[in-house]
Amino acid sequence: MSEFDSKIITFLCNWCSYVAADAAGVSRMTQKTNTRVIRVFCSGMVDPGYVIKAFASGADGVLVAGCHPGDCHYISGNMKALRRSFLLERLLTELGVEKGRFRLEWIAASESPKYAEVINAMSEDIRRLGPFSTPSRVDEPSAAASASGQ
Amino acid sequence: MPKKKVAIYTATGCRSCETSILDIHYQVQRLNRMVDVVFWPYVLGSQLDDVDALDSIDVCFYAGAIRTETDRRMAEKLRDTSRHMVALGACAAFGGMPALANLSVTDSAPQEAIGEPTDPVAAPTPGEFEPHVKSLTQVVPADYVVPGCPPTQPLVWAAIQALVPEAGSDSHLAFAFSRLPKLVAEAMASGVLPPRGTIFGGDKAVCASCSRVKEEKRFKTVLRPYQKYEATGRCLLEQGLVCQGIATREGCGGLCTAEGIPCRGCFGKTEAVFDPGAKMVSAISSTFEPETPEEIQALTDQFIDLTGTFYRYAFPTQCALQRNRSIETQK
Amino acid sequence: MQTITFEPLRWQDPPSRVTIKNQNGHSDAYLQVTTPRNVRAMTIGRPVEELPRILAILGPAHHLAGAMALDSLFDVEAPEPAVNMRRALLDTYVFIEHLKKIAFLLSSKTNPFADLRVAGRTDRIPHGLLDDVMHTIALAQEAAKILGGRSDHPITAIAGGISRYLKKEAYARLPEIAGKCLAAATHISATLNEIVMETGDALPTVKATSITAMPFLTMANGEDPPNTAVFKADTGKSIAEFPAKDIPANIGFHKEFWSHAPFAYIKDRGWPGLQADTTEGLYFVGPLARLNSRQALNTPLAEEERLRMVSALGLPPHVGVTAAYWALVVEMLQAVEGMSEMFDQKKFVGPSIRTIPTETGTEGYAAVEAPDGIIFHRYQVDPLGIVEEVDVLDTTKQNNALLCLLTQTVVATCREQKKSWKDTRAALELSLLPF
Amino acid sequence: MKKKVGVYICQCGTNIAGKVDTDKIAEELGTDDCVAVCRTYKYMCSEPGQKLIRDDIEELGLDHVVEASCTPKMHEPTFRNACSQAGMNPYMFEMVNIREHCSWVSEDTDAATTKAKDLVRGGVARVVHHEPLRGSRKPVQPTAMVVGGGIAGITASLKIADAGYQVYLVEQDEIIGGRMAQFDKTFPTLDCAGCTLTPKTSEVGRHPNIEIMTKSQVESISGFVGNFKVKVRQQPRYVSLEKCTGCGDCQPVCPVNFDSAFEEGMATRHPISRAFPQAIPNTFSILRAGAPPCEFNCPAGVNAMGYMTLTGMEKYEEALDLVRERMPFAAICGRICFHPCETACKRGQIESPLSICATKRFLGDWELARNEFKHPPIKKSRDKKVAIIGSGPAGLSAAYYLALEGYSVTIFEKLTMAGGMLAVGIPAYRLPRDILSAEIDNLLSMGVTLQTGVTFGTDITYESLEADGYESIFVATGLHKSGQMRVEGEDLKGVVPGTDLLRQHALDEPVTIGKRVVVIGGGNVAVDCARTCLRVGAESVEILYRRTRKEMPAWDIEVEEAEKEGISLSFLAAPIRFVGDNGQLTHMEVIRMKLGEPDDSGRRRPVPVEGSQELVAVDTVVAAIGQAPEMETLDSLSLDTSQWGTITTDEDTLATSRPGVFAGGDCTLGAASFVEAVAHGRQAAESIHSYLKYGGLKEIKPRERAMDPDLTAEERLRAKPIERQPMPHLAVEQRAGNFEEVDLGLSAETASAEGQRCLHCGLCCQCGECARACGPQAIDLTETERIHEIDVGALIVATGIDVFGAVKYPEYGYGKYPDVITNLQYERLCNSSGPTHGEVLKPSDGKVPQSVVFIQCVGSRDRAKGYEYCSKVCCMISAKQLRIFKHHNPDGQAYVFYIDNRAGGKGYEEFMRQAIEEDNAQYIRGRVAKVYQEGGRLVVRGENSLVGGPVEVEADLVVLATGLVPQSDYMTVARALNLSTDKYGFFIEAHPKLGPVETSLAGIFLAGGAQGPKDIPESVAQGAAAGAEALALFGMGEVEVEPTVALVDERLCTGCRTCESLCPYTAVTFSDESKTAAVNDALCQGCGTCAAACPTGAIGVRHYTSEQICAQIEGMLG
Repeated sequence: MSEFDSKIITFLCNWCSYVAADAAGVSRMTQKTNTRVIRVFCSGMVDPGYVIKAFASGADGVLVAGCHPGDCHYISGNMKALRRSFLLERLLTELGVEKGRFRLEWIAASESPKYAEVINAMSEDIRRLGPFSTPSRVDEPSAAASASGQ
Repeated sequence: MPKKKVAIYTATGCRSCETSILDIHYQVQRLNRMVDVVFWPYVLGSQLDDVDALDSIDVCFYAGAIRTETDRRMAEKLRDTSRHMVALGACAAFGGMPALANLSVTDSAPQEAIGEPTDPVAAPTPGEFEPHVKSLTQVVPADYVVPGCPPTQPLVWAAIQALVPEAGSDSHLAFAFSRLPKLVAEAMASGVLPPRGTIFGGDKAVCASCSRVKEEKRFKTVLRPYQKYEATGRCLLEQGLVCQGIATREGCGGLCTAEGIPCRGCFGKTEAVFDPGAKMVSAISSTFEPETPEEIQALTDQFIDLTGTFYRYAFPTQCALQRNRSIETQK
Repeated sequence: MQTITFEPLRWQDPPSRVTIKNQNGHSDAYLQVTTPRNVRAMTIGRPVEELPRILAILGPAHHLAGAMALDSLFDVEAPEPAVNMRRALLDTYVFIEHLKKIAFLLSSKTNPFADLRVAGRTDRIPHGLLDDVMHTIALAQEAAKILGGRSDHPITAIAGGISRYLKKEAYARLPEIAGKCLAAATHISATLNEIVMETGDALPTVKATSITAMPFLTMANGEDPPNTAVFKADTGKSIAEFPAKDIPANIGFHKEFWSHAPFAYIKDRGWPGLQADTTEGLYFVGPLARLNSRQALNTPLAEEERLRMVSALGLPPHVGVTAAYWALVVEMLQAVEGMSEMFDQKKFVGPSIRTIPTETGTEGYAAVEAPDGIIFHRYQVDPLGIVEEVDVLDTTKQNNALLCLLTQTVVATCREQKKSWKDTRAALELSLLPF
Repeated sequence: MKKKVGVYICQCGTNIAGKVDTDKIAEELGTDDCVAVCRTYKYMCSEPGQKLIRDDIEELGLDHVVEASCTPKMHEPTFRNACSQAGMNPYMFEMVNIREHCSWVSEDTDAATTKAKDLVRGGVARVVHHEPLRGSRKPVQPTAMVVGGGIAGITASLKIADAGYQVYLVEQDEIIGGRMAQFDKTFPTLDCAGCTLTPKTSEVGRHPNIEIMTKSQVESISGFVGNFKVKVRQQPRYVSLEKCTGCGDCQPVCPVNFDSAFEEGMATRHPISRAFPQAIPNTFSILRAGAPPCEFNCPAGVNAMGYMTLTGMEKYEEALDLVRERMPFAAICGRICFHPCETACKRGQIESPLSICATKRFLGDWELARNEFKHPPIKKSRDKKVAIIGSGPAGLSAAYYLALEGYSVTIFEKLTMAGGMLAVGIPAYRLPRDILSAEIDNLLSMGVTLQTGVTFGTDITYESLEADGYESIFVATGLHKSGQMRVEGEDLKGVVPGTDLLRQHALDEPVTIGKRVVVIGGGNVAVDCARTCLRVGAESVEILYRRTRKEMPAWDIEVEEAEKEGISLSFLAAPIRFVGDNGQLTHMEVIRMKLGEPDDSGRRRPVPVEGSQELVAVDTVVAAIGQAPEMETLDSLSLDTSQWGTITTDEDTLATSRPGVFAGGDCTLGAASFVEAVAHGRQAAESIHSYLKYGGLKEIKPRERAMDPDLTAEERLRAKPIERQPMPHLAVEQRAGNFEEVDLGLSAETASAEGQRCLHCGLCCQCGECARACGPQAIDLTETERIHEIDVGALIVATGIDVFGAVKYPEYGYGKYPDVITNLQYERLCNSSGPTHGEVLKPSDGKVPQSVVFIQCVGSRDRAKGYEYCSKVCCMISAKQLRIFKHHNPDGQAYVFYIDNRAGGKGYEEFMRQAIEEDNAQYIRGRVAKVYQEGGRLVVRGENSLVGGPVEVEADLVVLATGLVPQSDYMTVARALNLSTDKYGFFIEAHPKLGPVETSLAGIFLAGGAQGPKDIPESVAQGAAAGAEALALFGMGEVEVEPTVALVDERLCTGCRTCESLCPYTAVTFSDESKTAAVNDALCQGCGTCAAACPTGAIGVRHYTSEQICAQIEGMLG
C-alpha cells in the first residue's frame, strides 16, 4: 500500500453511533481502515478543541457522529454538537482546513450500513484531498511553555 | 548589595510596553534605588552593540514581536547575556497584533519597502525580515511572561517586585495575593524568585474580575460594537457581542468590559485551554438559541473574521494549527 | 568607505537608525526606519469597527481618528458629550506627548532614573523639575485612563460616540487633575523659559540648528471637527486649501528602498528628491507647523507663551529646533488649558453619548491634528463591514523628509565642526526630538 | 513517577488474530516506556484470561490495565470486575475495541494491524491519565409531588399518602377531579362517573398526608432524584378555604358573567363560583385572568374595570370608593388624564374603547354636586408630622394617603395658590378653578394643613422643619422653569417662556401678548399656551413644531380642539433667530426642516433644509419647549440628582439619597403626567408610612401580572351592543375670550351606559360586591399570587389530556350550528349537575332530539387535519353516549359514522354489541363529508364504504367524537420539568414496554393521559404504578450516584455562566457564594456538554477529561 493512508479521528457517541459501529462489525461490513475511534458519552461532549487538537496532532480528517436530532440520550447534546459544528467549520475554513475534512453525522444505533458508508465515503474524500499535514510537535524553547499554548 | 542590572528593549511593536514601565510613576524612584538600567535604547539611547560590552544582565524586559532579523539577533543576544528573560506584553509573549500579518494571504512581506535602490552601493538597506512574525517565546526561551497590550501597571510592578526582590510589602501586592497564582504570590511575599515560566496574570478568566452582571448565556444574534447595546450592566456576551473575556486570562481587572468594550484577549488564553479559537467557538455556539440548521447557519453567518478576533493577540503561538504551519514552512 | 551606524536612534517612536557613509571627507547620512508598520496586514479583513482599537497601537490619536472615520462611514454624528469627551481626550494626549518630549529633553544628559534622583542639571534646573514633569504625566495619564478606558491604547471611542458615560467619581476627579496639571504646566513652562528657552542654555548643541524652510500642512484653524487642510508656504502664505477627504489626492508618497517610512510630498509639485537645498514639493507638519500657521491662540496662557516666543525669536514662520521646542511648550499650555475647560461634568452629560448607526456606508475617512501632526484615516468596507482597503496617512506625523534632511544637515554641520561621533549622535537625537 | 501499565491483547480465537497480528503489536508495545507487561491470549474474557490480569496486578503492582478485545459494551464490566478483584480501582482500566471496529471490518491484514496498534496505543496513552473513582450515595427525601389532580394524579396521591408519606397535589384548576369530573357515566358499566370519583376526591380532600394546591403550576425544578426542589406558582383563590361556608350568597351579586370552561361553554359562570356542589375543595373561588389592560396600563393602577362595572350598575358611591383607593381626585383626573387605560382597553379592538376617563369625571362631579365628601375612615392620629414641599398633584396625593394613615400633614406651597401645575399650568377651560379648589378643600377637610407663599430654602429649611418636629419630608416641587431654546435673540421682549405665560395668567398677573403669536413646541404645554393666547386676545395664533403632526407629543383631542378654535399648525419648521427693534421682537427667522433618521427615542430627527430660511413678522413668541426643575431652592437638601437635574430616587420607594426625605412627581420624573404624579404621591405615602412606622422601607409587593392583551373570540361575543357615549363640548363660538370649560361631561345615563360596555376581560373586576355580601368575610380581593418552594423526593406528572379543537373541521359545522357539539359537551348535557340537569336537550331550542348522529375520529387517525394516532377511547365513548341517549329517549335513533370500531378492553366489545343490538344504533362505516342545515334540521352527508356510495342522515343533534390531544401547555410543563415529549406533545416514558411510567430522569414518573391517550382504568393503573415507583424510591432510602460526572475546577472557573443554561438536567448551577459553577453529582448524567463549552477548561467529565481524550488522540496518531 504505497498510497497515502489517511488517519481519521472518529468520535462516536456511546448510545447511537458507537452501537452502530459495533453492529457494522457484527455484520462484517467491510470498511476502510482509516478510522481511529474514540468513544464519548455524547456528541455534545466533543469539544471543538479536540477537533483542532486532532488536526494539529496529524489527523487528516475528523468525524463526529451522534444520535439523530430528538433521539439524544441526554435530551439535546447532539443539538449542541450541531450548533457548534457550523461555527467550527467557519473557523476551520479560515484556518485553511478544507471542507470535507471535518464531518458531523447522525448515525442511529440501527444504522450500521450508514456507518460503514460514511466511513468509506469520508476515507475516499480525504484520500482525494491528500494529507492535511504531517507536523511534528512544536519544540518551543520557552520554559514558559504554557504561556504560548502548549 | 549591588544593584540589579536591568535591560529594556522593544523589537517590533509600539512603545506602550516601555511606557508601561514608566507608568509605574510613583514607584520609579524606588525602582531606581533597586536597579541599574544598563541597556534601554529608547530612553537612554543605548546602542544595540552596547549589549556586547555587558558581562551580564540580571533581568531583561523584552517587548515586541520578532519580525526582523535584528529583532531575532537582539533576542538571542539579550537571552545569552541575561539571567532572567521577561517577555513583556502581548507581542513578546504571544506574537501580538503585528503577527496578524501572518494571517494575510497576499503577502507577509512589508508592503512599504519597495522602490529601486538609487545608488545601491552607497545606500544602506534597512534590514532583513523573518518569514513569519513570531513571539519572543518562539525564538528564545523566556523565563517569565507579563501579558497584556499594554501590560497593566499593577502587573508590571508585580513582575518588577518579584524579579528584583526588595523586602517589605506594598499596597500593590494586594493584587498579587488576590489574583496572581498562589505560587507567585507566595514567592513575591517571601522575596524569592517565582518559578520559571510564571505568567504574571491570574489563573481564571477575565469574567472573574469583570464587573458586569452575568445572568444567562443564550446567544440569539451577533451584535457588533457599533450597534446598540447596554454599555453598563449586563454581560456583553449575553447581549450578543463577541467578547473574549470568558476565555482570556485575567489580570487586567476587566478593564475593557468595564468601559462597555468587549474583550479581545490581550492576556492570552487561560491555562487549561488548548486553542482559544476553538474554545470561543464552543462556548458561544453551545449557547446558540436557534434550533434548525438553517437558523444556525444564518446565525453563524453573522460572525465575521473569527481568526482575526479570537487570535487577535496570539495568532502564532496559541492558534494550534498556525503553530504547526509556521514551523512547517520554515523547514 | 567608512560606515557609521547609530542604532537605534534614541526617542524615536518607530525603530530607526542613522547610517552615515563617510568617503573622501564627504558624508551621506540616512535616517532609516527599520521596521514597517504594516497597517494593511493588521486591518484588512477585520470588521471595520475594530479599527479604532487596532490602530490605537500607532498612537492614541489614531484611536480617535479611527472613531471619527467610523462616524463618517456610518454617517452618524456623535452627540455633544461624546464629541467633548473625544476632544478632552485629544487635548490630554497632546499634553502627555509634549510633556514626554520635554521630559526627554530634560533627561538628555544621563539616565532618567539618575535624573530623578539628582533632578537634572544640578546647577541650573531647579531640584525636582523632571520629577514634576513625570508626576504631571502620571496625572494626565490618569485622566486619559478615565476618559479613554486605558491610559495608553484607549478603547472608548466607538462609531457614533463614546461607549459609556463617565463614572460619578470621575466628574470630581477630572477637574482636580486639570487643576493640578494646569498649575504644574505653568510652573514647568516658567522654569523652562527661565533656564532653557530664553537663554538656550540647555540647547547649546542645537541652538543654531534649523531645517530648510519649507511649506507646512495643518488643518485650518485647528477647529474640531477639522474639515479643511491648508498648505502654507514657507513664507506663511496660504498656497492651497482643500477638504480633508482630499488629502490623499493632494499628497503623494515616495518610497526609498533604504527606509520603511515613505516620504510624503505635495503631489502637484512632484517628488524633488532629498537634497538639502531643494525643498520644493516637500512640507512638514506638527506643533511647529501649527504654530506657524496661527495668527493668535485663543487660550491666554498659551498665547502669552507664544508672544514670548515671538519676542525672542521673531515673527513666524520658524524652522529652528529651538522654535520647535518652544512650540511644544506653547502647545502643552494650550492643551492643558483645553483640558481645564473640557474637564467639566456639564460637557460630558446629555441625553445620549452615542448615536447608533442605522446603515453601513462603503467608505469613511477622518483627519485629526494629532500631537505630532495631521493624521488621516480612510477605510473602504464591503457590505458586511469588513475592511477591504485602508489608508492610514500617519507618515505626515513622522515628517520623514524633514527628518531626513535635518539628519543630513546635522551630520554635515557636526562634520564641519569636527565633532566626535558621540556628540554627533547627541546632536541628532536632540534635533529630531521636537519634530 | 512512571506509571506501570499492563496491556492485554485478546485474540478472540481467530476473530481478532485472523486479521490482526496481535503478537507483533504486543512486541512493539512491550518496548513502550510505560508498558510494564504486554500479553496476548486466546480468550481474555475466560477465567484463565482474567486470572492473567489479576495475577499481574498483584505481582507486578500494575497501576493501569488496557484490554484490547471486543466492544466494551460486551465485556467492560467483566474486566473492570477482574481489576476490582485484584484490588485495582475499576476506573484505572481502559478497554480498546479491536474486533468490531477493526478485525471484523478490515480486509487487509497489515492495515488492520496498523489500525489496531494505533487504537491500543491510544488506549495506553489515555489510561495513564485515569484516576480512581468512586460513586457516592445520597439520602432520599420521602415526600412526593403529584402534578395534576385528575384521576391518575388522585390515585397516585392516595397510594403514596396511604403508605404514610406526605404528598403535594398540584392542580392548575380551581378544583381537583380533572376530566373525569366532567363526565356523566363511564363505560362499560354505565356507572356514574361522579359516584366513583367523588369518594376519591373527598378522600384526597381530607387526607392528612395530602396537601392540595389549587390554581397552581410548577414553575421549575432543580435538584435530583430523591432531592428535588420544586417551585410552584399559586394564583390566589381570593376566598378563604377556612372561612367559606359554601352558602353561595356571593353569586347573585356578582355582576360579571362568562362562559364556563367546566361546562364546556354550555353554560356561563360568575368569576366567583364553585363548579358543582361536591367539588373539592368544596369552597367558592374567584377566577381572575390577571390585571386587565386598563388597570395594568394605568400608572396609578386604578381599577377601571371595577368602577366602570359599578357605574354600569349605577352604584356611584361604591364606584367612587374604588377610584379613591388609588386616585383621590376623580373630578380632576377625569378632566386632564391622558387615559392610557382607554388606549389599552380591549373594547378598542372591537370598535372603540370605554370612555373610562369621562366616566371617572362623572363620578367626581356627581359627588361634588352632592357636596358630600366621603373618604375612607381616617386611622387613629399617630402624632407624627410630615412636611410636603409643593402642592402639585404628587404632593396632594401624598397628603391624602398620609392623612388617611393618621399623620399630621402640612403642605408648603411657594406660590400664592395651591395645585402646582394644576393651578398654574393647565388653563381653566380644561380644568375649571372651582373644581380644583373643591377637591383641594375636600383634602383640607381631612385635617391637612396648607401653607401657601412659603418657599423652601428661604422661608423654611430642612433644619427648620426638623426643629419643628417634622419627621419626614416629601419633595414634590415639579418643573416650573422653561427650557431654553438657545436661539439668538431669545432675550428680546416679546419672547415669552410657555410655563411663565400660563403661570402669570393663572395668577392673574398681567400677560402682554401681541396680535400675531407664534407658539414654539409640540407638547401639551404648547397647545395650552396657544389656546390661552387666543382667549386673552391674540388675533392669530400659530403653533410651530419642528417635526410633523405624527410626532407631536400633545394629545390628539387637544390638538383637534385647538384647530377647531382657529389655531393654525405649522410643521417641520424651527426658529433660528429672533429679530428685534429696540429690544422688542418684530420678526423671527424660520428654517424648514425635513425628517432624518430615527434617534434613540425612536422619533425621526428633524434636519434643517439648507437655504430654506425665511423672515416672518411676529409680535409674540411663546417658547414651550420643555421644562426644568428649580433646583436652587432645594440646594440646601443636597440630594443626588441625575444628569438632567432631576432628583434621583429609588424607583420602588422614592427614597432620596437623604434618609427620611422622599421625592416624587415631575421633579424626579422629568415632565410627566398628572396620573403619574398621583401614583408617586401614593407610593411616597406608603414609603413614608413604613419609614415612620417600621423605621425602614418595606419590600414592595410584586405587581399583579398582566393578562393577555389580545382580544379573544369569546370576549368579542361578550360585548354588549352599546356605542361609545360622545363627550359634549362647548360650542366653538362660545369659547373665545373666556375660560369656560370646553368638555361638558357625561350624564348619569351615559356614564352608566359606558359602564355596561365593559367586556370584563379580566374576569373578576374586583368591584367588591361579593365581599360586601359575604357573611363570614371570607373574601379577600387583595390576595396576590404566591411562589412556593417545596422539597420532594419524587415527582409524578399526571397533567392529563385536552380534547381536539373541532373547529379545525369546518365541514362539520361546529361553532356554526348550535346543535353540533363535542362529546365532552354531550357529557355535560347528560350530567345531572350540568346545564340541563341531566336532560339531553338540543342546545338550539331545548327540545328533546329524536335523531342523534355520532361522528367518529374527529382529529384522530387523520394525518391531514388532526393527529395520526388513534385516541383509543372515542369508539367506546360514543357507544356509551348513544346508550345514554336511548335510555333517555327510547324512541330516538342513534347513528354512528365510524372508520373502525375499536373495543379492545375488558367488557368493551360486549358493551358495543349491546349498543348495536339492544339500542339499535346504526353504525355506518365511512367518513362524513359534510354537515349542513336544511329545513331546520341538520343533515349529515357521508359515504358508506361498506355498501359503497353516499349516505345522508337527518339529525337533531350531531356529536363529534373529538380525539384526545396533549394539553395545550405541555411545552411549559416539559420545560419546567426537563421532560422530553414525542412529536405530538405527549411525555415520553423511559421504555415503551419495560418502563411505562418512568421518564429518562430518575425520580420523575408519568401517569395518565399526559403520556398518551388512555381510558380511566388505564389511567388509574398508571397512577397506582407511578405511586408505587415513588414508594419504591422512598423505601430504598438512598440513591447511588455514578462517578463519571462533571467536575468543576474552582481554581479555573470564572463564573461566566456559560455552562449553566446548557445542562439539560440543571445539574450545573452558579454558586453566588464562590462565584463559580458547581455540579450536583447526583443530577449530572455525565453528558459533557458543559465541559465542551467551558471557555476556560475548568469543567471536565471524570473519566473523559480533556487531558485523557487529548492523550488518546495523540496516542492514536503516533
